[in-house]
Amino acid sequence: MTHWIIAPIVLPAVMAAIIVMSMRHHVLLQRIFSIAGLTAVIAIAAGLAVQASTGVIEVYDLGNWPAPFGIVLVLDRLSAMMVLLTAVLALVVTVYAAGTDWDRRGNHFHALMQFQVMGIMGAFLTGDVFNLFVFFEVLLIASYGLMIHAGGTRRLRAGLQYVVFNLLGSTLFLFALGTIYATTGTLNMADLAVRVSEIPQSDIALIRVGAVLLLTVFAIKAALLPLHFWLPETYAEAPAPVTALFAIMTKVGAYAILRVFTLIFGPDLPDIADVVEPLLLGAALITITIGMIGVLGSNRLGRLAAFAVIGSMGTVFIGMSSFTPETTTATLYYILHSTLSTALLFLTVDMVRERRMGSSDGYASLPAFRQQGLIAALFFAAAIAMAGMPPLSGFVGKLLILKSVWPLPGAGLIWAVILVTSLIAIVGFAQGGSAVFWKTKAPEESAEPADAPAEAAPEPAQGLAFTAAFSLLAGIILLTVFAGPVTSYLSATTGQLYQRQGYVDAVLTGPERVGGDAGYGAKGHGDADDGHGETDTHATEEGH
Amino acid sequence: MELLLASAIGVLTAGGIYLVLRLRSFPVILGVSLLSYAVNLFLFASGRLVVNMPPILSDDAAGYTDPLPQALVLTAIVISFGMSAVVVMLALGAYLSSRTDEIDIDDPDPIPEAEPGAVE
Amino acid sequence: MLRKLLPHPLLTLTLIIVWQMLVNKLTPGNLLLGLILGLVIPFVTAAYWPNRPRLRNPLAIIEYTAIVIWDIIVANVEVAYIILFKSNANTHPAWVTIPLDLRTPEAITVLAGTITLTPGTVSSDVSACGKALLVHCLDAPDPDAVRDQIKDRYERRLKEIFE
Amino acid sequence: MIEYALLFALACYGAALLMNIYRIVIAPGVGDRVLALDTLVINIIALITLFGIHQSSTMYFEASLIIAMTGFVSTVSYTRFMLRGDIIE
Amino acid sequence: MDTGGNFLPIIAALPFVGALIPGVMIRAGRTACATYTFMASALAFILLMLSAPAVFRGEVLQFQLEWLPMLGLNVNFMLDGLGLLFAGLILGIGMLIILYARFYLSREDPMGQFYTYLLLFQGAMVGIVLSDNILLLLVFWELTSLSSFLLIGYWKHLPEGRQGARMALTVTGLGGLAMIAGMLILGSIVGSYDLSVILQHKELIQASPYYLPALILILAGCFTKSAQFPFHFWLPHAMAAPTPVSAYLHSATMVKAGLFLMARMWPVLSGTPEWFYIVATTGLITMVLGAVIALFKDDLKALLAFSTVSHLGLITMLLGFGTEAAAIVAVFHILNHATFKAALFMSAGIVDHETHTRDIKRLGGLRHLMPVTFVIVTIAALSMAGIPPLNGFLSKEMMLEEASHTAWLSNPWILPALATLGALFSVAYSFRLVAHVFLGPKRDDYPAKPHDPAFGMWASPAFLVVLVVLIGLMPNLIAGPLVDITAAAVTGGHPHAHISHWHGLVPAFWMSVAAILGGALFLSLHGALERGWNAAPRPEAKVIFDAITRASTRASHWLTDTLHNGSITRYGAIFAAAITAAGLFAWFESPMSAPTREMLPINAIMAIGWVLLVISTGCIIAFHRNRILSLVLLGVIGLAVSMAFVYFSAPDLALTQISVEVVTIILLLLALNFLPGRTPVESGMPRRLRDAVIAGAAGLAVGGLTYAILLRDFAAESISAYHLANSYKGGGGKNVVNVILVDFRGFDTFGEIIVLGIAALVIYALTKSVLRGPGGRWLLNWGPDDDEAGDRHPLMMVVVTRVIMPIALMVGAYIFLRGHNAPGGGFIAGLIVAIALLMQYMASGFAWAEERQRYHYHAMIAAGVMTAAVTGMGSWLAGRQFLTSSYGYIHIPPIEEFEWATAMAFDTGVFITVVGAVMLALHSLSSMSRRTGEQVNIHPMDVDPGRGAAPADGKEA
Amino acid sequence: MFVEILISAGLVISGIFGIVGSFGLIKLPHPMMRLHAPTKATTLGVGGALIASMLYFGLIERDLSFHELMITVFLFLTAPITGHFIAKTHIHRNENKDSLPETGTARPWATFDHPQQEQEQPEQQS
Ligand code: NA
Ligand code: NA
Repeated sequence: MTHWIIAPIVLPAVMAAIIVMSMRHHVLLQRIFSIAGLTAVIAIAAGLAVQASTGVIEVYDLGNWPAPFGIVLVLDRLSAMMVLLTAVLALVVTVYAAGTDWDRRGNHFHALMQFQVMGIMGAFLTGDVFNLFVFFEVLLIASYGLMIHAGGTRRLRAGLQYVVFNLLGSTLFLFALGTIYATTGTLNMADLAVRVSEIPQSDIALIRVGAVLLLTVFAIKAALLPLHFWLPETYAEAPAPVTALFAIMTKVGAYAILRVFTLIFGPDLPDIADVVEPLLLGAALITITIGMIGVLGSNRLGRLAAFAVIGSMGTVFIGMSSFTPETTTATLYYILHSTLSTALLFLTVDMVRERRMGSSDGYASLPAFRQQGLIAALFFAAAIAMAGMPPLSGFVGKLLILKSVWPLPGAGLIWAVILVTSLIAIVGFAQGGSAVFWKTKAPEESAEPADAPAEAAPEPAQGLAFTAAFSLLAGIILLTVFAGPVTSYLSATTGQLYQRQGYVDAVLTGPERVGGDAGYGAKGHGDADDGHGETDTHATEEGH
Repeated sequence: MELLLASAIGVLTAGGIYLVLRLRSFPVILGVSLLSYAVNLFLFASGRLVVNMPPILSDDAAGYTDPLPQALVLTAIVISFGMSAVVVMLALGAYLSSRTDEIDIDDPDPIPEAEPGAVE
Repeated sequence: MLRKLLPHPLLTLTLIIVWQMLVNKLTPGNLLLGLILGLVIPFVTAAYWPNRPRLRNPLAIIEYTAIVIWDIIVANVEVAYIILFKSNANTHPAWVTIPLDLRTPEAITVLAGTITLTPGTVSSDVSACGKALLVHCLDAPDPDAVRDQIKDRYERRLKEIFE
Repeated sequence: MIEYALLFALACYGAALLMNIYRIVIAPGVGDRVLALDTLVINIIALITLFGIHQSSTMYFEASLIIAMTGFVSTVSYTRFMLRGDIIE
Repeated sequence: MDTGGNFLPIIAALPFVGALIPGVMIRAGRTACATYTFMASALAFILLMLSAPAVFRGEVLQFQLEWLPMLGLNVNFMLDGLGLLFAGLILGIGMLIILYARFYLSREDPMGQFYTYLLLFQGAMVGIVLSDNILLLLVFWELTSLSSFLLIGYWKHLPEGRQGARMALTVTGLGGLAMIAGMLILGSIVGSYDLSVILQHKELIQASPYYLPALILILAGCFTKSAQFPFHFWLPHAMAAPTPVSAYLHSATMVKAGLFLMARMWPVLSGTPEWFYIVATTGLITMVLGAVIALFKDDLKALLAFSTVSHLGLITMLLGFGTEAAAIVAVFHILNHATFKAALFMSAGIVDHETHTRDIKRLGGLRHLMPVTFVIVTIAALSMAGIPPLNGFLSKEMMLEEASHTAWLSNPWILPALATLGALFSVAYSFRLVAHVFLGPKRDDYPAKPHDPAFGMWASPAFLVVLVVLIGLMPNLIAGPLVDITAAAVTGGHPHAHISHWHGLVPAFWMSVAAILGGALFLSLHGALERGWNAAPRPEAKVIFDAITRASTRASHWLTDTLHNGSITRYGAIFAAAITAAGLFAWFESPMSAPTREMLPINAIMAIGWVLLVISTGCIIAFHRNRILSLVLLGVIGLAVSMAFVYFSAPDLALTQISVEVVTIILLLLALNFLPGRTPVESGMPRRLRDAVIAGAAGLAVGGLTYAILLRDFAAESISAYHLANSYKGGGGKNVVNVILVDFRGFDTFGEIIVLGIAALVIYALTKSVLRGPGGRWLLNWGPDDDEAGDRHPLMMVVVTRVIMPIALMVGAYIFLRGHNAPGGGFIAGLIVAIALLMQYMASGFAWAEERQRYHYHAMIAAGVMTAAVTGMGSWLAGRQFLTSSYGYIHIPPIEEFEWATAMAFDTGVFITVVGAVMLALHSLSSMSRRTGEQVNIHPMDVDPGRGAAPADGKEA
Repeated sequence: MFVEILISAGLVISGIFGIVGSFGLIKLPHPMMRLHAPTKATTLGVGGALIASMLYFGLIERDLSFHELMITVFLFLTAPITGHFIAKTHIHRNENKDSLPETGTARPWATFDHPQQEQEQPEQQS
């Protein structure tokens, strides 16, 4: 029996509690503790990924209640990968925040960060749709706090919009879950998969509404048009380390769509796929277009980066919309790439803001700043990654997606959209980069020392911040260099994803379930036969 | 009875959405609250409606209502309570900082003064 | 020491009774639990009730309670009559000032509460020094009578109980 | 007999609730609104109690108790708000 | 496979390694930096030369390494004649440029960056020509666009540099993207992305329906890179780069990449009419147009740039002919052009460097001042003009020969005539270059005093000019074998180049004569022609490009800002409309069957509840501007909802709803103390109507959905049957909802309390940061709108609270303890306790009460979460999963049986968290009030007759 | 039978006072007068219902509980406070020192008692 699956969720929660309880006045302690904890989480996540790579789907029955009656955590290749990605990103972001003193500019940064990690991990690991909602809320509310960390008028107003929009999203999530539960009578994803596939024709309309509502919920998180409106202001105004962490948040939406619409509402259910796939593809094409046009139409690096995120999510969903193994593999690769690149881009933007007085990331020409060359190089790398230029992973990812959609209907349109928007993005990045990094004023031109308060730009501790940024870059490079092994892992992941009977069996009947049936009998006054009997009854009911 | 509940949920939803679309933070918060009532009732209704069969085990009970949606709604109520508290405080914070409770932000991306004659 | 551990014995007693009323099942276990809670809660909240009011004559409480309950019933009938059958023009509302002899906040509160719960009167304010009570009467053609009745019927008895 | 008395009482409180909501919406002053709300809360307590008799169930006692408690707190909050602005200063 | 192929990745990698050198070496000094950078290129060149013999023997060296098998992207390199020629040019001229740049760049220029960019570019170019995989080629291809962007924009302080760089990137990026598509199509036709495989499938490719799209897309890449009409305009603007860059990019390398690729794909793509008409025509137009424009350019580098355009057109045209002979000529001219054009660019740089101007109108007579430069330029220019016996003559003559017998749309005259015209202008501008810069009288108004530069600077062009002469004199000896193997690689056959100075009185001879004489004539008429040229209206490419770029940027900005204008209310409207539409779309696509459930009869109580709810909702909408009234109405709705929960058998929900309700209202009231009391009228009737329509539609949809659900049963039995069956025997509780919360789905609750805890932390942090910011400063001067009533802490309230609060705490304990078996539980109990504390805080003030508070709220939240977590982890000790519950009974003889359950411990965590969270939120709000100067009382009540003479409003200082 | 009559009477009385209280809220002309209606009539109204409930469960269902008594006590404890605060609100908003009778003491009614503003005090946070 192994309890490691739950560690990525419980460990951050406990760490956050300890930070709040005993070290809320000591930032240095918080940093050490937070970084050490995340390192441990990475180690655990890596172990889980190795475990998952054997292809065995591991199931953890919380409270020792068998699925579908209790909540289960499910570790498969996909969730293991996302967990590891999250852990790595969180560590990098925390290091950056510590290196730039971002964590000192408000209260509870590290605790919120840990809670945020907990929420994201939970969302990736859970095998229960309502529990998914709960973890969405955990990650959202932590993100609200992080988004408005350090305050500031503009940030608070943007934060208010972010919260309001997501409250609407959470409401919608519950509507979707209500509809799905009302139709199927279950919340467990594997059980849902079984029940939805056997749904009588008379309930198809209801389950379709549930599926579409759920899709829109995840689409909000994933910033799919026309539900993306929360993103530009949020990303442009949030503290940079937070935005960098948010790189994984859009992916939570993508992950959820991938999970739910392969497992529960799989592509083999024409009644649902006929609605979902065109919606998704249409939205994705508009998303990438509007995102990349936004890259060109921005006047601030922060906003540019935000729209670049939207564009990259469009790319993700173009890949995802057709639900074939090839496209899904390509999409997964692109998700990995996009997470790291987005984070890098935002850290770079922050480095610029920090060095240009008054947090200005606008395109107006300002005096050159410290370490401009190095930061320009980082920005350049992030930009080519985001725009999908070689030699970084964005290019590889884009090629994978282009190639994988080639056999599908509408490939010509998809290709045209992806390529044309790439060009728009290239031009946009070139404009922004050249305006900020090249078009600098001579310092004496704008020297108005009276107006520039010394404390406005605290001297950042460079080492840690650059370490964080360069480790993201290193990640991108590794992802590119080892694209072969990575894609073969991802192919296997996709294989597992489309082999949904494997998931269903593992959760509902599988031998891998920790503790197994034997454990159940050991409950207080519980009784093995009864519990087992229930399961059996249930199974026979589904049989007819 | 079902019709009453369904129409009440519809009315709450409509009212909530209408208020969410107002221009000041306070009505928006009211709207969000109405929506959370609506959705809590909706989630509750997913277990169907039963009178006088509370999910408390007893020997002489004629039957029980579906307990699961109730548990879900409880969780949802608590979560939306936390969320409401945050949004209220955030609205207050934004108001105190910016001296306006307008919820829209004007001109999110101002054009910086351009270099004359350059496409930059 | 005992004062610290048992800051408000009467409160403890009340709480034990309240507990029994809540659990509605008189068992040794419940009694014990009630006792524990009845001791712990006043201890924990003692800081919020810094001084302990003296009760000179606890038994007088019973008489007082009986009078008040009777007055409440009468009050309700009277008020219902006024609402239902008396025209608004014939109703004579009035403000009445009640000079207070009571000095303990607890006693004043009980008096004010009684006034509100009884015929056609609402205690609306106290003077800033706490030595007068402002009462509003729904229908009081003779305000002085109201004042005298209150002082005689309630305040006198409370004075006996508390001071 | 109890059944009819119960129906009578239920009807009375139903009508009372409608009057309360009328007074809440159409009121000369804010104080009246709070007063009407307070009354509404108390009427609802009565209604729930009657409903408990109707269903022969004691399950609803806690609801009444807590409504009584919260109704008190909210009335005090509203009035404090009108008196002082800040309710927990 | 030849092991010699193992050098190939090293050759390709060396420049990239070299690109890192300046970063490390720059502090060692400029010369050292240049030297080491040079050595990287040199080493690559040497390795290339070591591989050359095998290529000359006719072998194709290969190296293969799988990179991304799923994509077909392999690190495959090959070296054949074509690759050798190009790699040689790239590395060879690259070394010369490194040398030249060392002297050209001034002290202010960051040399390290320059070399880094240059070598990146070099590596990309080498990669292109060595790639044996078209996807790998694409990688390098795009890298050249990126690195040239950096090189062209190197002088980043110059607007022309930045704009030129972006223009180059845009145009070549456009082509590159098209090429990605083309290459992917090509690969998908063949089933492999390896060039050596693709090159063997001519028939397959040309028969494919995707041939034409692939061809067009790939050519788009080639044409943009090689500045073919109509994409030629970026190249002159790239001249804003330092001259070494121009010399490198526009003679031997970047612009030749397009030609290289056309040559590379020639075996499989050429030979079709499509190929001929697209490629040859484009080349022809480009050749003539470039030459004409070049004649009228006064900027030395611009002249050279357009001449480059023209020559690239020439080569393109030759490749487009699709014949083996033409291909040989193309290859030969590539070599020749590289030599003389690089020399010319470097010389132009020398002139610029020495005279500080590149304007031909300001030059002339330099012959005497800069004799060395003069000689170099003259030889190179004559070669460019096609004057025998220089190498340019040889290939141009051959080109005219090929043109002379190629028909275009069956017309045998057009092509030769235009080719001659192009040659004519070529002669004219080449002569002009020499005549107007070096000949004529010496002037005394040069911006700087010119003289020949140091040897290091003219060594490179001189070396190239020597090559020009040598190839011209001994073409078959020096260039012949190279041309042969290159042409062999291009055509896939075994061609042999017959290069000679005299072909007899063939048409080409007469065309050449006409070109030279005509060119001389045109130069003599230059003044008149120029006036005509300047007077003629013609489209200015840069203006058009800028207009397009600016327009699209503006349009993008407009679109982006119009869509994302910061109006959350509009976003919300779109959100609601979109989701309603999506839901309806899903709904109406399929039929619903008849209801399966019997409906409950309508009950009068609930009908009244319904009326309360609907009226209140309607009134909230109608009167929402009156904020306090809205809150009251919100309270009514909350009560109505609670009534529904009571009625429909959900006592736990009712309790929770009621207690949450009051805390929410209190928070809102606390906030409303600072917020405006009324909402102003802002949205007009159309706007309100729009919102009403959206809201109404969504409301109808939700109502309909609810009704549809309520009319039918579950499709399969709900899992909650199991919960009912196992609640008591498995979870030890009779309140199934509570057992679900703390046991079956305890993990949800764990998340839920964390949400609550986070909410409080967020509120706290938010308050802190607001108080630190402008909000805090404003609060200092804040005063309430209405005057406040006296008596903050009324006596009656304080006294009653002293009794009620302990009772309420008792109720909280009761609700908590019974939760497992009856309605209640940790959450509701927590709220009740919080409300009890709140009563106390309202009675005597937050600060007064807080001073008497023994527990820190932060710690309470954390302790609650920890309690829940530790309870969950406790099951690990028993070898069970997180949150596995356990329960049992304790018998203490004299008393009775006590039930214990671990779920109780978990519920305690819930309880503590709830209390801590609510109190922390209230604490935060009250700290805002204290910021306004609110004072803290020392007495629990304001009015206290028992206090005697003490001032009634005693306040702490 | 007697029990039933008792319970029924309680219910009817409760209903009458409940509706009368709410009716008074509408009928009475002055805010202070309206205050009398519900705080009293409703107290007996709900009290009647609670007593009836207690009797019903105690005597008919044989499940005597003191819960109802608790609620009644609770309402009796809190009703005066509620009334007090609503009255103070009215006094604060609609009355002034002259429209009310004298306190007969040196100090005004507490609602009108505005202690002189003291100096600004720095933020106090824990
Ligand atoms: Na809960
Ligand atoms: Na204040």
